[in-house]
Amino acid sequence: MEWILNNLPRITDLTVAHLLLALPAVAAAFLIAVPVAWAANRVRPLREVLVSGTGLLYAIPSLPLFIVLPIILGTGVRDTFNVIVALTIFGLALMVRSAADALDSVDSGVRLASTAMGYSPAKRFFSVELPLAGPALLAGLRVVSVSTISLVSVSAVLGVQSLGSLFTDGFERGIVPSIAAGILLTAVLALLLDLLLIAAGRVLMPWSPGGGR
Amino acid sequence: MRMYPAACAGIALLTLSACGGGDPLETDDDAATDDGDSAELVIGSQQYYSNTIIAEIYAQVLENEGHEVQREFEIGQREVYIPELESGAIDVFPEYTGNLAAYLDPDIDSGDPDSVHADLQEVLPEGLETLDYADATDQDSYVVTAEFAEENDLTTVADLAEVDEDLSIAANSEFETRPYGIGGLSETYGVELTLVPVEDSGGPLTLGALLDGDVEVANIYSADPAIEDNDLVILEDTESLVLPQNVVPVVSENVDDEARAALNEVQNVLDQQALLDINAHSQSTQDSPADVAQWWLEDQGMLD
Amino acid sequence: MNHLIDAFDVLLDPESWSGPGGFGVRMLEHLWYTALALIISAAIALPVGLMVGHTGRGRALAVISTGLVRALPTLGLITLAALFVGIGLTAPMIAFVVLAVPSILAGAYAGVESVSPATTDVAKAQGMSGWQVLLRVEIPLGLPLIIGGLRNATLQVVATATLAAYVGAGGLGRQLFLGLRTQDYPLMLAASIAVILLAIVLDACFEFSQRLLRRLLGLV
Amino acid sequence: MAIDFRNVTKTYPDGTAAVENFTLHVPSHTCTVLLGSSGCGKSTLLRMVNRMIDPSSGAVLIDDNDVATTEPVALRRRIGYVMQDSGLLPHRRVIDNIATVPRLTGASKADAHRRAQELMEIVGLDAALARRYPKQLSGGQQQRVGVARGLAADPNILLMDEPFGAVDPLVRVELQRELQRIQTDLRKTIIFVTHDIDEALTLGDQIVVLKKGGEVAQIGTPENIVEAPANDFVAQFLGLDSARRSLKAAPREGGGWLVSDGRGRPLGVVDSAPDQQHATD
Repeated sequence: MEWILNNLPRITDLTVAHLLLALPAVAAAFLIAVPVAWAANRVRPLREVLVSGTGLLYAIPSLPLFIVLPIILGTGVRDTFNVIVALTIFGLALMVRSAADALDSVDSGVRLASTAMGYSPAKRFFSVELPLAGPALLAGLRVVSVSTISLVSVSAVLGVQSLGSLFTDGFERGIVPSIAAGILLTAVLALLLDLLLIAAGRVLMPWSPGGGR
Repeated sequence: MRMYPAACAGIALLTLSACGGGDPLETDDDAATDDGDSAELVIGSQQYYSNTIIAEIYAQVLENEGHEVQREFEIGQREVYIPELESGAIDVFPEYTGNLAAYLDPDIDSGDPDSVHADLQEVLPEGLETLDYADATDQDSYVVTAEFAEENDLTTVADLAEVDEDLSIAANSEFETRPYGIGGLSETYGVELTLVPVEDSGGPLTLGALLDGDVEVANIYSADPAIEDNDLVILEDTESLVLPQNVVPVVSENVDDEARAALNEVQNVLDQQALLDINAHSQSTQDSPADVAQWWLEDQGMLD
Repeated sequence: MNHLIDAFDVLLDPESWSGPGGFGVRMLEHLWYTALALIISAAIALPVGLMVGHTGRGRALAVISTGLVRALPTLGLITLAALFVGIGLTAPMIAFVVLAVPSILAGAYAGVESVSPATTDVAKAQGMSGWQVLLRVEIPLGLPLIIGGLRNATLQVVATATLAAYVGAGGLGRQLFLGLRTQDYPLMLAASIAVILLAIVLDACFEFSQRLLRRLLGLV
Repeated sequence: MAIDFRNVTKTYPDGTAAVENFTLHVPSHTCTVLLGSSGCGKSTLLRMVNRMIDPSSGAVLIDDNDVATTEPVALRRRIGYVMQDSGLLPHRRVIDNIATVPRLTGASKADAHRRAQELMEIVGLDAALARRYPKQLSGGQQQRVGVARGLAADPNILLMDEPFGAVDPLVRVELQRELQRIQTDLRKTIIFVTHDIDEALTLGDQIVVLKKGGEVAQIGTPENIVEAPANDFVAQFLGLDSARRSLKAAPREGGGWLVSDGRGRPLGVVDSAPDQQHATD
């Protein structure tokens, strides 16, 4: 506890840095996954390929991806952009499947009714299917946000600052409170973001009991 | 069969999503750090607490001399920061003579500190220079417990060859292929060791493995206070298998003579005991690098 | 991209597969760690998950705790555990079990819950005891989802088992860290690809067994 | 607005024919019921009118204009559609559900809501329900919202696909009565799909009895069909063969007649002589 209090400014900085890596990745994963899932559902033969293919991205060990990605891209390793891309890829691995399932789960009766009322396909997607898939999408997004927050720390091995730096530094110098604080704060961040998402679901989707599952 | 297209899609997606829009951020980064004309000096450090403390010492000394300093600490790999040094994005970086030389030229010969420092000058990229090297080294060393040394009458690495049991060594995984590693030991000393890789760079786990008897030998850096604290014995490297790793600042052309003089002043007092003290202080107080650096500089009377 | 080609060269070279430190041995170690982690996790998570699904008691707690556990960074767990237990398999195994338990637990209770109440009511009406309902109705019918949980856990552990080498154990992580520390990127990529291939094969096995099960249970 | 089916055929890619060579005239301002068991292609026929399904051959005409020449989205906005399970948008409040089509066609929110409130009154919904979400309504209320929504754009044509199929019998009768009342006032051209004989007899001005594959078994008024079923299929479908609809009347003590069906099950009482009544239920 004393160690934490003594290092509070650094921990605060690391927390902010952590969020700056995680949040864009979560957002990007979501924004990419929805159209990919849409396409997967539209073109059925593509679905299995897209959904399983992106799902397997999760099998890529996180550490090598963080290192290999910039080599493949030819950008600087320490560029936070690489980390965000890597995290986005892991986010996609989870999000594409849940987004595809979410969009697929929209009641066919409602879909039929909205077509019959004269919704154009695009309008139907944005004003009917997307909001109705909302609760299931939110459930997927919550998993992505939790796992991303926890994955960010691996990038500390490359020297990208995040709460993970508390692990690498604590590991080298044998400071248990540093590692413990890192674990605890990561969990707290994940929990807070999750609560935020639940609250957002309640506000944005008042029709769904509990806003999400 | 079904999984093949899936896997291909995965890889394609990986490359696809990775390619989009990488450049804007990068140019941003360059713009932020490339302001050459200001007097501000950018100081970097490796992701290693001891290195970061030295960088912090440099920073505080330069600040004390009235320079503007920007800290870019805990950068992971040489691949990352050497190009940044070359491009002028970083101006000062605490390095170690042997490893830097070996990075720049993998075929570099081992030898005494002077010759390695001289060799280093040959391979340094244009625009980069080193200042004086310190007496302090932080180099790979073969360490055993006092009991084990006594039991087997060990003082040098070569003595390991006489030990009549299977020996293993805890070290980072690169020990497998590095010249001073498994192969080099076998070739130079006729010592056969099995590697138990522990990725904490001679940190608490490596030490623990040695003390617990999981391994007989450990690769612990010579500036690690744990060696003294645990009464460990460093086996003498009589054939200079290990490259000397004297602490040396790499500087860019942006660093003026006045600043160089200030840094050299630090280099001249940074001997082995000083580095050990610094590392020990850091581990016992668990203070931040800035606090440790300040403590040491004040102790040396180098801040006014 | 050259690194990628070099990586495949490494993988296709029979020599890199042979020997005590070759890919062959490392892959077996990797599989063994994965299997061990799964067995331990399943022993913990399956009974708990099935009971939560069957009784409905402790569901909120199970949901929240699995979420929380998911948020725990594996690297942090391994380093923390290693500081206490030293090098070897114990520390990574603790982390892998923590990693695998939530997925298996979630699969187990979701599987049991997925059985329609009408079906379990009928079973009860026929005079089945609580245990019989669980063993003869809920588990068989929930099996695809229960196995789905094991499948997710397997994928996660296979990918993460590379970190075992961080603290002195074996597995494909050995090649990975060697590549990382010596800047031998083709080797590192080759190790990553080997892990991915392993994951694909395991995943395909699960896919196959899930399909087989659905067919046997008449769910298709 | 009259609707004409001209030799329409719908064959699916796998070769199954949902409808074959079907021809029908649906007169303006009347209710035509497509009656048949599941798989007879009645929903397929209904959906050809608003181009949810395009026929493989043949044409559907509205007032002599081939619907194939009209852009589907615009066409659908002019045609009311009510379906089983109401198909209400669960994320929109009742008032917004009803206002959907006016909003789609560019009405201001205020106008659309005003119109929706009128419609709630027309279909007998309490104005207090306007701010609820569909899930907070009973099945019957949801169907009323469905009907109101179908009427919102003031379409001349209303397509109803088993709209009351999922509500309990009491509510169903009530809804049928409500629809009859609305039709008396509004006089839409309605095509109504059902598999329920009683519903067909209650609502249809014209009934089309369909066999599998959209083959027409008989077209006629309810009276035609009950009095003179064209074939065994129709008779069987109506239940005439099982004596359910062959009624007998016996004089009652104290005047009037007791009516019972062919098996002697009492059905009800009439005050005047049966020969003065139509043989409807």
